Amino acid sequence: MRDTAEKELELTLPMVPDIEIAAARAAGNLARQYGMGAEKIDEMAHAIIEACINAREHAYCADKRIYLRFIAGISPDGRLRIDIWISDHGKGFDAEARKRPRSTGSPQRRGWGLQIIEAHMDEVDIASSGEGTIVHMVKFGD
Amino acid sequence: MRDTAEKELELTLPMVPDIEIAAARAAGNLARQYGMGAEKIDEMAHAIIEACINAREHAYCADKRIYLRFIAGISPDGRLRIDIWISDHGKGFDAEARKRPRSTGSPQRRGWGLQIIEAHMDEVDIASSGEGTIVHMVKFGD
Amino acid sequence: MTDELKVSIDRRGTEGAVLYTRGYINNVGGEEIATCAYKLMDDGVTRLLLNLRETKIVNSIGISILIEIIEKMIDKGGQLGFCNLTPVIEKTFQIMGLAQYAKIYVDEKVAIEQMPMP
Amino acid sequence: MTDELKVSIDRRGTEGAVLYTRGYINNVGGEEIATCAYKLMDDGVTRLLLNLRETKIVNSIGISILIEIIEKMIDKGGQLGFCNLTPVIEKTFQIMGLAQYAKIYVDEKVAIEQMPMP
Ligand SMILES: Nc1ncnc2c1ncn2[C@@H]1O[C@H](COP(=O)(O)OP(=O)(O)O)[C@@H](O)[C@H]1O
Ligand SMILES: Nc1ncnc2c1ncn2[C@@H]1O[C@H](COP(=O)(O)OP(=O)(O)O)[C@@H](O)[C@H]1O
Repeated sequence: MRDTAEKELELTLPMVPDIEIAAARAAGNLARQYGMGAEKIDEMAHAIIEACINAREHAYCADKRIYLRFIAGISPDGRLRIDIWISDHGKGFDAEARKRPRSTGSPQRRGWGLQIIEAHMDEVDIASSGEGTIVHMVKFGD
Repeated sequence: MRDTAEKELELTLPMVPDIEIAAARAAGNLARQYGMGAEKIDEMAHAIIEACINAREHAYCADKRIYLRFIAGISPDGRLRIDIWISDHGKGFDAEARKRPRSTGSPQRRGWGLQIIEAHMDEVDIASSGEGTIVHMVKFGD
Repeated sequence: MTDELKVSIDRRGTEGAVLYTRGYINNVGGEEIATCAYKLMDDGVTRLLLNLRETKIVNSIGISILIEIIEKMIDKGGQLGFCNLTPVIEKTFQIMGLAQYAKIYVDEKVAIEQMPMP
Repeated sequence: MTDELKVSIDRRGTEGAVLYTRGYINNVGGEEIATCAYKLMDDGVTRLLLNLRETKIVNSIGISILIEIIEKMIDKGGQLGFCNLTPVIEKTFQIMGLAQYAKIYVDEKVAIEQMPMP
């Protein structure tokens, strides 16, 4: 691993259109430095994009900011591990109720963001309350 | 003025392509909330864009981040005042030497960013050292 | 960061068309694809292939607009197919159930073979 | 955030062309304009008007590429003009000295009158 300055990345992004791309690129750059493969980076990017869009679309927060934190580390089994926190100071939601799995391909058009996040990441947990939402997700390398 | 949450905005942006647009949009949203006119917002946007590009192109910083801070306030003469700080933790440069005014339209192709910043903002001061660069600039409303 | 969607169209035969995309399929990009697709359908296109070879990023809002296009095409009795999806985009399509309504082909050659354009 | 540059071209007469831009003129956008402009110049265009009516944002790197285009056009004995600039883009052009080498017109009508396209 490199020096600590590269291990951790904190960003505070404005809720402007397409800001999710900046978030995904920043995480991708970090993961690439540590040798994560292109397809895993791409999956992680798509999960980050959905989480950022949820913050922008649903949080209704006064500060209009998305807080991101990425940490690159090595898991006990020797694999690269990228931890990602995507937070907003918005109104929150009932994350447990949303977690009930829906059958793949049921005909709803919207409402797939959380399932996409789950599918592309190795671990996901969401803490949400009236103070805001924190989506914590983990992606492992090979 | 609105509540304090809206008066101040701090962002930490990754140095990815076109991130300057996100910075300019965020500042524009803040200034618009406080009634700054479209043309002044546009001038401010173009100055922010040049300062962010300089940080990305010239700073060569390890952390690959641009730090922004915007504050909206009222100046003693009653005008809206937007203060902007754009900082990087890069290698710095001799800002005083760069300040020597060049004649408008001398034939160089590059090297106009700082002059564009000066022209579009009401006040600009740059503090730069081996630890990084802070560009502080001010735009007044009517 | 800019990765704005660009669309180009290639008419094939009297009822076929291939629509090529480049860039990010978000809400704006999805709407752009929909505008083009509906125009083609109004012009009599019943076999529409979306070749996403230069699209590397999608989001669920953009894909939801693609689902609308598929539904309209099915209503009209036509067929819509996709080709040249990245593995992650194909996985996203599976999750969102697009694979139930629209065929996904490896590349354009295979698509045209399996979805002939009269 | 995406505001990627799009260019469209309208040939006028045998030696004229209007190039319309939409979106952000940064390094990538500037290069795209340059590619189109050089192609037109190779095709014999000597009067080129850049109509920036749908461009609201530029940066100094993008503009520096426009200066290169102007220089190449002058070398060839041709003329390059701009029209439909926002006030801030016009001011930026003044600072960077483009106004010395290229004419800036209010709109396309005035431009075509003052820079006839044979
Ligand atoms: N950050 C958030 N803040 C508030 N509500 C959220 C947040 N993220 C998700 N939600 C809620 O969870 C629902 C499901 O989200 P998702 O699966 O991404 O689908 P969609 O965004 O298409 O509705 C949203 O409609 C919203 O009500
Ligand atoms: N944030 C920065 N960090 C380091 N050097 C900088 C920074 N901003 C400006 N400079 C220096 O000042 C010079 C002039 O900048 P500028 O007027 O914007 O023109 P250009 O970026 O086209 O060179 C740059 O070439 C660079 O050497």
